[in-house]
Amino acid sequence: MSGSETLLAIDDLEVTYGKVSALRGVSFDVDQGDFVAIIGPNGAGKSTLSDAIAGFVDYDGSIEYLDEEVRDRMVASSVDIMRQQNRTIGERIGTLTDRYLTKGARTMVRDGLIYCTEKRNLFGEMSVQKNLQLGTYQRKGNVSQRMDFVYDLFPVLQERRDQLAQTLSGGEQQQLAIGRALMSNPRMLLLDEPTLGLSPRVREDIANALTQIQQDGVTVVLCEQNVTFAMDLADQVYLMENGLFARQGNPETLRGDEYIQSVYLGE
Amino acid sequence: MVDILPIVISSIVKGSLYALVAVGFTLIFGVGGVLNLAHGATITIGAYAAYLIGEGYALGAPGAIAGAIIVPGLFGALMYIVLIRRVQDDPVIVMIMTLIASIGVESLIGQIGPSGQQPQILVSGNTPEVLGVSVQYHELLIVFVSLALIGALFLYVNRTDTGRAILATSQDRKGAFLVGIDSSRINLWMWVLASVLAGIAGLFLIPSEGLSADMGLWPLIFSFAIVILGGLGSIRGSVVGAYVIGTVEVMTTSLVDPKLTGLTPLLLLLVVLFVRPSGLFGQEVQV
Amino acid sequence: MSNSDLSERLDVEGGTFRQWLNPLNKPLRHKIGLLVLLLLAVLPVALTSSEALIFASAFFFAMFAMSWDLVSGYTGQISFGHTVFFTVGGYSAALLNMEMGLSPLMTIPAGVLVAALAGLVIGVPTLRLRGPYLSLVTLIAPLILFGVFRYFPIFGGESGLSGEIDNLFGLGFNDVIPVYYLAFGLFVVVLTVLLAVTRSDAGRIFTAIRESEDAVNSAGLNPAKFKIFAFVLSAAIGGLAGAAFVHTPSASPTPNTLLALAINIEIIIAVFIGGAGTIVGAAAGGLFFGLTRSFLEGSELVIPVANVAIAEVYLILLSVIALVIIYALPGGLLRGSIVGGRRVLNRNSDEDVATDGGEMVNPVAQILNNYRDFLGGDDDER
Amino acid sequence: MVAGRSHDTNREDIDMNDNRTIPVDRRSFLKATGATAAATGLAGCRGSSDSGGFKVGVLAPLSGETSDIGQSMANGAKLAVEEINGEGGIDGSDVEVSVKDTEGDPSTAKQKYQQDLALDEDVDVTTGVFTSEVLMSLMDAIAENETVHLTTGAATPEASQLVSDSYDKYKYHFRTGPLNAVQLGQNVATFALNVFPDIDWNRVYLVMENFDWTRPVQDVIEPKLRDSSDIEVVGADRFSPQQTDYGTLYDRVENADADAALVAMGNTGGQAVTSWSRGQRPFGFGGIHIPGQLPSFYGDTMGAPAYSITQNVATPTSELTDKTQDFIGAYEDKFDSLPIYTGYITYDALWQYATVAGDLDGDPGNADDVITGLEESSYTGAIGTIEYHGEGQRFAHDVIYSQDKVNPVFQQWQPDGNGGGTQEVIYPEDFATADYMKPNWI
Repeated sequence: MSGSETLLAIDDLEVTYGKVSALRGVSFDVDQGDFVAIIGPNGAGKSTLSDAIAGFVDYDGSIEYLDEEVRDRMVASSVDIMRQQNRTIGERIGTLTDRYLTKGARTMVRDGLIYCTEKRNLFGEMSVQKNLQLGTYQRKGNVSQRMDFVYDLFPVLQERRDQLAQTLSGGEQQQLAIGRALMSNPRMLLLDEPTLGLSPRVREDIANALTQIQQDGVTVVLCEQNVTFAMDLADQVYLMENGLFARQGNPETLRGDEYIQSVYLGE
Repeated sequence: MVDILPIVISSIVKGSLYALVAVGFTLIFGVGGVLNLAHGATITIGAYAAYLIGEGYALGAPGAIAGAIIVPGLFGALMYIVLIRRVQDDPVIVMIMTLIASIGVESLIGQIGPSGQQPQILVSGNTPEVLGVSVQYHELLIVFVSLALIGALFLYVNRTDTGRAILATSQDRKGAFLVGIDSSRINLWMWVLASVLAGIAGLFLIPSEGLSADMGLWPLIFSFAIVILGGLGSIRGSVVGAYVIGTVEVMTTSLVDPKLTGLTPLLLLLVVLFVRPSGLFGQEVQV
Repeated sequence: MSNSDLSERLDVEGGTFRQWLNPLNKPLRHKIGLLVLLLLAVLPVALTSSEALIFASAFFFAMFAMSWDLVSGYTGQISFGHTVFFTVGGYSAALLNMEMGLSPLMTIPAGVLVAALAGLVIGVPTLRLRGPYLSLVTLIAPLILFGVFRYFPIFGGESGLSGEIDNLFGLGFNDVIPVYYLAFGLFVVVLTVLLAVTRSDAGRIFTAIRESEDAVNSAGLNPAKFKIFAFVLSAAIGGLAGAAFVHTPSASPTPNTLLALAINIEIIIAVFIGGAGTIVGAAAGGLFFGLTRSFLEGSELVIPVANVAIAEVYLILLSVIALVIIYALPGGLLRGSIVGGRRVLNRNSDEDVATDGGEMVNPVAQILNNYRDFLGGDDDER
Repeated sequence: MVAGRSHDTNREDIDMNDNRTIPVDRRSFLKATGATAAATGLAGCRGSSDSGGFKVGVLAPLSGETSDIGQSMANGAKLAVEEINGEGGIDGSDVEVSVKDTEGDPSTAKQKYQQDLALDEDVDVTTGVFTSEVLMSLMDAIAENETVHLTTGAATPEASQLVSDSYDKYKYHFRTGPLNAVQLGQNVATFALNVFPDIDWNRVYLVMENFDWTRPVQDVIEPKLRDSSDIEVVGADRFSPQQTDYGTLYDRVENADADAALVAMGNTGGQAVTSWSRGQRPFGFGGIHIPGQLPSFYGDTMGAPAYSITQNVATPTSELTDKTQDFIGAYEDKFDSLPIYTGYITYDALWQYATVAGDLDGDPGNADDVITGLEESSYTGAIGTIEYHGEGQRFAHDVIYSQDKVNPVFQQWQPDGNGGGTQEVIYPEDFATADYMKPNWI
């Protein structure tokens, strides 16, 4: 890690859902221009980590993006909404708070932290083009130029520009999700499982796109089950197991790690 | 023997009026995922505001129109900010809250407001006869304004940034967060917009129904039938549903028995609910 | 409750049957509960005739509230149309009495039966629906019933049934004391039955359904069955209250007394004031609401600035109270006072601190635990 | 009325035949609940305020849509009581009046009657009551309270039916007005047969609000008109008082090619007549239309009832008896408004009661004596000469309808050319002030 600016600083991060601890004390930093990958098996806590960084989950410890605590501009706590269903009416009212109403979503996007969720959260009943347009909702700029950039990156989106998002294939949807994120002109792109269920062909397209994005100066944090895919792209890799980092280092070092070789690289 | 033309005209007038109410009702559901049971009370508020400002302060039609827009709009904003925002993620609590609020508002108006007044607040008189039928100018106005407002709404939602943000929020709230749309702002705006539409409906109800605290109740109930029929959250479905329900209602009362008023739309609603809960026009939010 | 159940409870209590029977051994809030019931039992001494009638009506209102709480407070299926069951019970009883001359002792059970049937008819298809759809159906059920009333002259339309209805045991409004005890007796019976059910295994399953239907499913139980049971039982009890109510001197089988949406809202407000999902809270909230309403309605006070008589805006006042309580004291007054009372007590003694101190995880489970043996308490005080 | 009193001595027997078996059950019930002591304790609290004066209870809707009608009842009662006290009260003691708001709701009315008037205030006579439903909910309570009640605003013949069928139980009920619904129907039918052919109302469509009181009206009118060779009944609808779309209702009338809608409407009438005149429907509108009876209605609705016809007890310019104009004048002086029909009737009812109670040989506090007195009384008040049908007659204790006793008028609202309107009597001819005017759009 060079001496460049620290974009994201995470310190002793803990997240619990009821009695279950999803993250149990995670610390790491991401500097401007880094490509960081968080790898690990399903259920290790990667999605929770990305949700926490994006402000969707309440947490203990500290997450600072651009020196500002994420907690102070939470977007929403979807976990709490889920939990509501288990409660009596009285409790339900008591625990719902203003938290869901903060201006978090606006400021987060304005500051360039753009999140691509595992579920993609596209606007299914809108055309590809409109989905992309909405990407510029907070961060305007030269829309057509950005659109051309995205279409260059993912030519298939241009072919399908007038199709409804929900009619796209899984791979196309993933490209659209990344494309929409890029429309927001991200400073840091946070991706959760972008290759899940995709064909090798599409994976390759996405890999190329991510490489180019990083070259353009965008910081990338990638949470990924596909270890090979992540290691090929990242400068710095963290292996997460049971809510903790089990290994960390650059890809070369980790490829040599016996544990990673036997469990994740199948060698 | 039965003259079909008056029935058709009545159906269109009813449908136009219901559409104003139902579209607002469905907007709030589509975007916020909650049913606003105080929507009927908003209609009443619009009517009383129009009457009190228009007639009471002798500001005439402009005053009445301003009253029917501003006061319900403020009420909608207040409802959302004070009462709903904190509980908006729990649809059942929202139903309870809005129901309590509507009862409170209606009983307050019933106590302190006038009742029974039925002035021709905007226009009066009838058109000349065409094909042996003459229509009240007031009814023409309802149809015209309703179509214009709903048309404008379609354009607004499809052509503007905020409109697209509304659609985005209704289709995927988390997705909207991801592109930086502040859903509570959008929700607030929806409550205001829907309340204004309801207020205008209230204004139109004055000459035909007269002022009463519960004048918004039946339009609200018809809205249930309309939005279930059209698919909760679908604006287009609500508009079509409004004309369908308006026609069904008019047909029942004019051709079968006036005593059945209100019953057929409800029965229709039950059937749709049990057979195809997502409504006749698909399920999730769309224009 | 069977004997084995009882002895199990006794074991849990860790004492003998005699000790268990002794009200002095009960936790403080049970003692307070018993004391309140005892007070209500001797209260007529201090009441004027019209006040006694007001209390009688309040008892019936509390019964409505408790029946709503069983379904909506416990299983979480919010019903906006519970008035249907009071109406079906009340109208059935009244019509059987007026048209066929059956005595109230026959018509009341018949009303209960018809109401239970209505619960089945509405409950079975409705429980398939979820979220707003379910609530919408319960919201329009009374409207449809009202439409039916308007269409068929036998139901008397908007203004309900009028004419001669026999009073239960022939008690007219001059017999205020017996009427009071009649209502009080029914109130205690309904309270006892509902407490017994909700504190039984079935009650725990109701709660479990609210928490996770899948969990109940995976335990090999059919949640639908329990939901329907709760719905039908609640309908039957609502029907009982409605049927008995029309046979008392101060009620009439009219939509305004039984069916109006406002009544259901009043019930919701009352239960929220008392505390939802506890039955006892519904009973207390119902009594409080019924009495306050009568008090405010009879009050000559005028709100100064608006120059509106309090009597005319009671519903607004009570809905504001309810909204404030919902936000400020979400568990309702009952739970609030128990928690508050415990806090005060804990300051003075070490008892219970270990179990209660700072434990905010699940107050309901806590209350449930605390009330689990209330059934015995009720047997006791009768 | 000796019969009444002798029945009274047999009360116990009658109660036993009645299907209420009070004595046995009450005792066992009290025993079962262990409340005997409490009951005795309470006895001291009952039988409240008999301070010597007379107390009149008035039950009237003072809030809601029909509050005008209720207010006029209350005013009529207050005016009567003031005058009665001015002339020395009843038997030398002053009369007090206590007005209770029924909110137009049967169960509220019942509660107010039982809790407030009967139990708390122990009134000597009650009056008022608007709508048949409210009255019917009170009949049992009136019987149980054994206190004279003079109805002044409900028309259902079911009430007098009860008095006829179980005289000893329900004899406390009198109806000073309006006519009961059957008589109302006869009255309208007479009007129709005499007047409709002259004003070209040959095809009529019956439009009745779906409340109890309009059933007998319709049942009387419909056959009579169908029997007539001059008038054809081309349709009949009962509409729901709530949420009716009058537009489609009138489409039905229009489709039947009717000359007129013959209506019976209570509180729904306001919207109905507005819809008719604003829609400029090509047919006449008349019958029993309660809002149209209100002198202020034309002004309040900016002329909505223009050209509509309604039966009425009296109009502001009527001179039915010597007292009519005196009453209207005194009322206007005191309340700054004109009386509505319920005001006339309530005023007359209380004056008749005071006259009877004051002239009584027996105890004016004794209900049986007062009942006998009322049955024998013939009192000429503001609305005519009030006499009651006696025991054993079909309409026991209802006011007698006849040309020389109580005979309503039919009025038409006619524009006065200055934006206002007047209530002109068009029938019966003795009292007529104008001829029928056709709506100017027909």
